[in-house]
Amino acid sequence: MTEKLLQVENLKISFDTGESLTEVVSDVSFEISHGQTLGIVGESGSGKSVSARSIMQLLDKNAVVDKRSSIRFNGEEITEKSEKEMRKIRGKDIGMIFQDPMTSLNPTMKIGRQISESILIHEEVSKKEAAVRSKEIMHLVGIPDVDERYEQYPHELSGGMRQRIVIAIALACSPKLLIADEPTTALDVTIQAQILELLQEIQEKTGTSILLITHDFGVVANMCENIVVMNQGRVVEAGTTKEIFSHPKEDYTKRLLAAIPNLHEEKTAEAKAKLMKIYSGTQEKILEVNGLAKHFPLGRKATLKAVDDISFEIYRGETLGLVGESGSGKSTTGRAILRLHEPTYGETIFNGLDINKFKRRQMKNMRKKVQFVFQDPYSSLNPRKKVEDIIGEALDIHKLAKSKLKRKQRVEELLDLVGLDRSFSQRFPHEFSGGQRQRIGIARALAVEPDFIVLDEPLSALDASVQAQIVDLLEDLQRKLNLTYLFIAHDLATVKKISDRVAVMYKGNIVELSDSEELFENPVHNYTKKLLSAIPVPDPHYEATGGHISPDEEEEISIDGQKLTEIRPNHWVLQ
Amino acid sequence: ACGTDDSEPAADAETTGDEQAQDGAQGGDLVIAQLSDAVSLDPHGSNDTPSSNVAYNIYESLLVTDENMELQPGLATEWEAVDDLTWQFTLREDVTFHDGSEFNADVVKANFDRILDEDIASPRSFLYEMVEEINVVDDYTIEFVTEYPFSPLPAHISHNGGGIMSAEIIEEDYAALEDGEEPGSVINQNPVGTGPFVFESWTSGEEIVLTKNEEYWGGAPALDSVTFRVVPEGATRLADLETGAVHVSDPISPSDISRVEGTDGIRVNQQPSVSLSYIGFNAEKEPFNDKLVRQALSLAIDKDQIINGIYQGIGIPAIGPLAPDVFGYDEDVSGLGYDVEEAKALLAEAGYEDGFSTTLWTNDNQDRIDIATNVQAQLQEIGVDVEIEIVEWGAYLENTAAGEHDMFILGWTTVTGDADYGMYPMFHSANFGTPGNRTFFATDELDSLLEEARQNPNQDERQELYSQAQEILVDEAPMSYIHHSEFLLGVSEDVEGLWHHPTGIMMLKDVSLNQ
Amino acid sequence: MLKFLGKRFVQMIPVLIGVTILTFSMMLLIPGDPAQIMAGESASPEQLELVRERLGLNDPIPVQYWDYLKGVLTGDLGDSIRSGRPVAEEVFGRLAPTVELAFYSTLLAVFIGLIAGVISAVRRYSVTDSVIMFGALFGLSMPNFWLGLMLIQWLVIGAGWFQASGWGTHQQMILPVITLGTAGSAIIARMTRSSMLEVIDMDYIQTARAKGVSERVVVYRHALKNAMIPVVTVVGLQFGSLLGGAVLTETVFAINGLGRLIINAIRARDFPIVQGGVLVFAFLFVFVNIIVDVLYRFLNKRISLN
Amino acid sequence: MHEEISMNTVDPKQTQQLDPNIVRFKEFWKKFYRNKSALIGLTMITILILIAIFAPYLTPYEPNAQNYDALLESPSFEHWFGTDHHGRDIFTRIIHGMGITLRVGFFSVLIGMTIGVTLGVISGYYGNWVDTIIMRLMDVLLAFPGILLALAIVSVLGGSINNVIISVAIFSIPVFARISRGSTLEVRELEYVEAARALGANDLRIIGGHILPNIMSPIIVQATLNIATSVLTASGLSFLGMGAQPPTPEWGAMLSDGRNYMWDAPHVATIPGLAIVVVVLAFNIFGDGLRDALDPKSKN
Ligand SMILES: Nc1ncnc2c1ncn2[C@@H]1O[C@H](COP(=O)(O)OP(=O)(O)OP(=O)(O)O)[C@@H](O)[C@H]1O
Ligand SMILES: Nc1ncnc2c1ncn2[C@@H]1O[C@H](COP(=O)(O)OP(=O)(O)OP(=O)(O)O)[C@@H](O)[C@H]1O
Ligand SMILES: [Mg+2]
Ligand SMILES: [Mg+2]
Ligand code: NI
Repeated sequence: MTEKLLQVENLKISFDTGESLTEVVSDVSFEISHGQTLGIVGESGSGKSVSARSIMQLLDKNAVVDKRSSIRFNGEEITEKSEKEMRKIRGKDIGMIFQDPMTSLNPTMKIGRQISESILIHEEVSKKEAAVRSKEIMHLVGIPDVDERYEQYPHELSGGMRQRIVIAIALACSPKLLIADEPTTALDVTIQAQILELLQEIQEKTGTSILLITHDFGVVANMCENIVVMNQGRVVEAGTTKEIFSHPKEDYTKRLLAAIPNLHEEKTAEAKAKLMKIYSGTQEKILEVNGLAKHFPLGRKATLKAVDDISFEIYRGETLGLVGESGSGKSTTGRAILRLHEPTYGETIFNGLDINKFKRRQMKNMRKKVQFVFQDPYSSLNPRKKVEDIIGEALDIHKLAKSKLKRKQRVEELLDLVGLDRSFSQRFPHEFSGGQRQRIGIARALAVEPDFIVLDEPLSALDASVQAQIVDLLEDLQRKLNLTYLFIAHDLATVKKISDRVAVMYKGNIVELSDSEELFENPVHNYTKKLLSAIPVPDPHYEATGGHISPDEEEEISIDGQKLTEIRPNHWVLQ
Repeated sequence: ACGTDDSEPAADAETTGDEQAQDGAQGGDLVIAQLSDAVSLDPHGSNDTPSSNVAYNIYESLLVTDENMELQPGLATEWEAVDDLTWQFTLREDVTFHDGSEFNADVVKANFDRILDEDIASPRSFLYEMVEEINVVDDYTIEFVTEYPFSPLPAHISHNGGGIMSAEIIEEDYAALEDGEEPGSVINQNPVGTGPFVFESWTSGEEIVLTKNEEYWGGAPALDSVTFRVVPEGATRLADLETGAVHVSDPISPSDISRVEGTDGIRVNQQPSVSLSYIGFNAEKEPFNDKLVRQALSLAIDKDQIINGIYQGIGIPAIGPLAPDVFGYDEDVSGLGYDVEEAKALLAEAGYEDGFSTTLWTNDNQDRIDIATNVQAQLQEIGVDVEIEIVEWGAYLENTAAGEHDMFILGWTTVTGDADYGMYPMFHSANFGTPGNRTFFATDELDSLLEEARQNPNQDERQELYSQAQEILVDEAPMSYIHHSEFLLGVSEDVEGLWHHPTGIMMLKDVSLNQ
Repeated sequence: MLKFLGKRFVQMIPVLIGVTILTFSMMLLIPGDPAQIMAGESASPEQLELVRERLGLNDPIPVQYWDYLKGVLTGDLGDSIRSGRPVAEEVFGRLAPTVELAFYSTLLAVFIGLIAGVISAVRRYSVTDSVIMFGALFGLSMPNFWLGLMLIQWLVIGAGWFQASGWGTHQQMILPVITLGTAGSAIIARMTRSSMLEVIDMDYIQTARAKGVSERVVVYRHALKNAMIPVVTVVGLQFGSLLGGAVLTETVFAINGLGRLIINAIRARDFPIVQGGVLVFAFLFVFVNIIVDVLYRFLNKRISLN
Repeated sequence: MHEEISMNTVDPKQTQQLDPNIVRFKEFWKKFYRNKSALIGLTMITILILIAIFAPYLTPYEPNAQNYDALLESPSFEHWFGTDHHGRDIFTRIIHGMGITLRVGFFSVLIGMTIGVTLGVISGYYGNWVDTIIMRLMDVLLAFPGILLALAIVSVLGGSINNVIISVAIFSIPVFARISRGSTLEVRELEYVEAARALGANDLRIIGGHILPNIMSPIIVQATLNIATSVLTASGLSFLGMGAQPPTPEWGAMLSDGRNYMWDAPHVATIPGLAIVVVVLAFNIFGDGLRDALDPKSKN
């Protein structure tokens, strides 16, 4: 018996793109022992997900795995296994969390069923038992109101909840190896902490090994003993986490580590000046949200107040960060502002006019000025359009390209801006990595040169260096064109860095709103405090202290009947 | 001349009935697969063959025609012309209806009054439109007075449209009419006649069941019951016959003859009809207003080819409008024949050396479409370019009656077996359009011949008049007479005593089933 | 849901009125007169006039329509011109065989079509796929009468297993159901195949596979439901069109169904029967379509009912 | 030559100077060309069309030449497909009937599809009262017996082939409408449609650019299958005086002719039926290929 649970050697994978084979994974080798956690970090598009999928033998049809590649699991060669044999391993021995939570869930199957199915296949339990266990797992991954959620369909959940469902599915049968492909990107830090803790607990209990693909160095530092760094389809560096964090050898690794945003960075003078202008009231308001609410019917009679009567304003040229618990209504707020979801009630005053009263024509003009970057990049891209047309469409709609050639040039320019290869313009959405898709979404939003962009988790699938690049881009554009952003994110360090002011959402309400420095230094609301305390530190030497709140002891933070009040100048808290 | 001794056939019928009863070939349910369902079992309210086929067994007329279309006594034992305008019928005395009520002269009068009642608007009324008065002389003698001398009246009386029903249902039916029902609705539900079979049930569109009339004056039939089942598809009817699911398949198509003959246990029953199929020319339109053209076209059509090619040899080539069995038919009249050269010559004479283009209408009947296809090819040979147009039946009747056609294919059945019915509607100028003359051909000479013939009480003189009329019709060629069809039944070998009347009605009274 | 159903049933009223108006105007437009068709090749004009008068065909058109509508509203569909029998009796008398035939054939079509389509999709480009596809096209291109008569030849005359005509017993029902079901299953199979191909590459199918779900479950539970919308549509249409009359099959197997009744009535210009029949069709159709719409919602909860 | 085109497009410099529409078409063609089944289907269709065009030169007999000495003969060396009930050579008639059959099948489906899909997508996309009105109209049309409509068209417009095509097209409108509506209902809820709306795309663009391409596959299936149904329906209409009148060798009508000889000479009905199968097969293979070529995920 070999000691290692998984041994990947000389993995080489290419895609048949029609004309030629494009090699995306070259000679990748790594291994994981029992009970160990291996982190894979690396550039977006460097082949992490493809490598992970190949372990499950679930690659796209046009993928070609080189004959000499070897993947040994538990001493057995996986590449030689038949589909039927693989089926016994999948789910039971190897669980997989796919990167894209929305498209990974069956849209026509109830959440609960999707989880319990896994249990029913691999274990001999009754349906009832399976349901009970599924609900337990859902509770463990931090899904609230388990009984109701159990009966819901994927589209009724927030991005973070979907991700937790995907995690729950993978964990359902306590696999020997868990492949987690960016499992926490859509989660706020408290829940992320909770999930990570859960993983560790499971690992301790059952000796599960974890292959963790992530961009979040905080997570890596907390979770992994060893890491593999990938760039352009190759492993550029591998070793223990501590070693690589402290003594990175390769250039790429160094760059990556350097790009990690620092929570304690001071604001620049320029940013401070902007804040002053806002606070002094000299900056004009671009958007004013008054008592906006969005309720969803939830089963019989009951309604879900996804956004419950919120008010705030955004000033021209500023970035308002919107953070909060997963499922607290951030995306819904964004959608309601743009009338992608018709708000239940409330006003959205944009440039002095209430959008909710707009007619068709006015709406169209407004759409040129306001853009949205969707949280779930994959499903927001038409699968039958090439990237060129996806981005180009924005230009067509608002007649921004004079000629076909101009259009093409502009599209390529935009691809350059977001760090994608120009040749990608001829590809279809499914041929991209998660991070690449996300950047396509950003490029599309930027195409029309809007005044105001709602960015819903625009960076979650990007590695630190690309993230930094995009953040720079956004700030640059803001400076030049006086753009305004509503920036929804879970990565608080980035939020802090990019935002002028930050709003914290909790259960459909804004519980705290202030400038970022103030908010991060002096949080007042209980939820804000809880959130900030959960931020993972990207340093393996900083031992996790166990100060995290485990799901069971989580106490409800009540916000009933409270009002947003200014407790300090320009610092509003729900009380 | 037509009267025969009344007692004889009745006695015959009774004895045969008795004999059969002793033979043991008694009972059984005769199942007949028919192309379509009866429309109405009110004998005054329909004129389609499936209805007649059923109604004929429930109701009886005063007179009947035999297989040679000769008049025979029915519910009347004797008939004679009292004078030019008056016909007297002596009725059978021992007859009761299925409901037990008695048959007598009053009932007969009630029946004919009903046919002629405008409120009923009976489609049979044209048969008796010349009748002015009906007088009950005594219980069993009745008198018909006609408007003008009309010799074929007995033939018309023999038509099953003159089937006699119980006076009680007539009354009930009138009562229902008062209540806003359609005429015939009561009779349809519960037909009551004097015939050998009693109505049992009718599932519309599916089947009609008759049971035997034990009390039948002519002796109870051998069969227990008869079921008329609707099986519209020819191939299926045949399959049913082959598998024994039915005893009679009505009709079968000529192309199936060999198959039937080649199968054990079933046979073909072939019966020449009194019908005519023809291709009419619209004599009011160019170029068909020219006799030469009509003759040329007639000459150019080879009827044998049609009969042999399309009907597999079944049917009699027609010379004139009348079938051989019809009274008035003259076998000495010679037809135009088939002669392409002659036809070309005539066309040239008429000024159409190069032929012309025209259209040929047919309704959506496969046989007629096939005839049209054949004729089209034949006329091509004399340079006449024919375009076939299929016209759906309803539109066909309306548009041909309106004279919108050039050439058309249609048929005619001389249901009374008398030449008057076979010619007057079709060739008299009074009958242009809907009444039957769709060629719009008429000459004064022909008009007067036909009028005289229907009024002359002397049968020999009538025959002579009709011979003349036929000569004219052949020569004038208002239509190309194609053929007199033959009825084809597929019949199980188990069936005995079945015969087919030239008008298309199956005679079931004497049928027995060996099983 | 109840509100939706209520609304749809209310909407049925204009549909039914629309159908009657359309039928009525078409009947007026086409040549042919019931009185004349009844009379056949010969009928005196006086005679025809009498009949027309009796049937009210001489009234002004709006009056005729209004009379008809009044009758329908009071539950009286009128009487057949040809037979004088009440339309309701004629039409409802044929409903059972038609509905049964449509139902069983659809059932068969769905059963065979789904299985064949799924197999075809899963074994895409294989010999099985080609065979199924060819069979489907064959079943579809050969008209019902051909198949029906062939079945009669083989299984009734040849094998003696079934009966050629009628409706009611198993021996009578199986062949027509097969005959009609074949064309339906062809369409359903093709539609299922193509929809499955759309779905089978989706990420969530991979997720299901990653759970170790057997391929059968992947296909039937995960993929099929997501591929069902076009299939359900086609099934609905199929069922509807069968309800609307499988005239050829009814003719071949001598089934006393609505389709034949209506065709005969149209040919005889028996307006009341046509109207009555079309009304019943419309009702059944709308009904089937409501079911289809509810099924949409059942299959995909994102589709809202209205 | 096609090879050349496909090589060219690989060169990025070249493509830059080309009209993107051309490039797009070329790529589609390239994919299409690589797609075996599409190519087979297209070849079959082309051959069928060529046969239709050159029919007079391909056949040993005249299509309408009757021969009453050779009725209902089974297929033989002399008459490859046998003869019919007028002694006409069925092979010749099949070849000559190709043109009209293809025309009726193709155009009636094309028209019915265009109108039906337009209505269906509009109905599904807008929902509410638009949906109600359109779909209830479709209900009316579906429930309404086609033969009545056909009769009306003959009596008003006459019975030309074009009118047959129109009638058959009208019958198939509700079918396409319902199918496209069903799929539209599904697709319109997807996020990329929302994304297009967020970009400010108008309804036309969303329908044309996002919904239609994603519901194409059931429509293609229905369309290619409908060709068979259309040909059979059209033949039913010829008996009402519409369209091809005898002796035109229209396949559907030939097939119906054969109905009377099912026991005697089954080939009379079977052969036109098989001919229809071939045409439908060609279009279906082509349709499958088209579907694959339009599907960005299929690469073979
Ligand atoms: N089906 C496909 N066809 C062609 N190329 C593909 C396909 N799937 C992925 N690729 C390419 O393969 C490369 C590796 O993709 P992969 O998804 O493994 O990246 P990744 O490392 O997971 O990136 P990310 O962090 O952005 O998710 C990318 O450049 C991507 O464009
Ligand atoms: N279409 C919908 N139908 C029903 N409920 C919905 C729908 N969309 C969102 N919700 C519910 O609204 C709530 C808020 O969702 P939202 O997507 O706004 O959360 P979020 O703050 O963006 O969370 P995350 O960070 O996880 O993306 C959740 O409880 C979710 O289940
Ligand atoms: Mg990835
Ligand atoms: Mg969200
Ligand atoms: Ni007679």
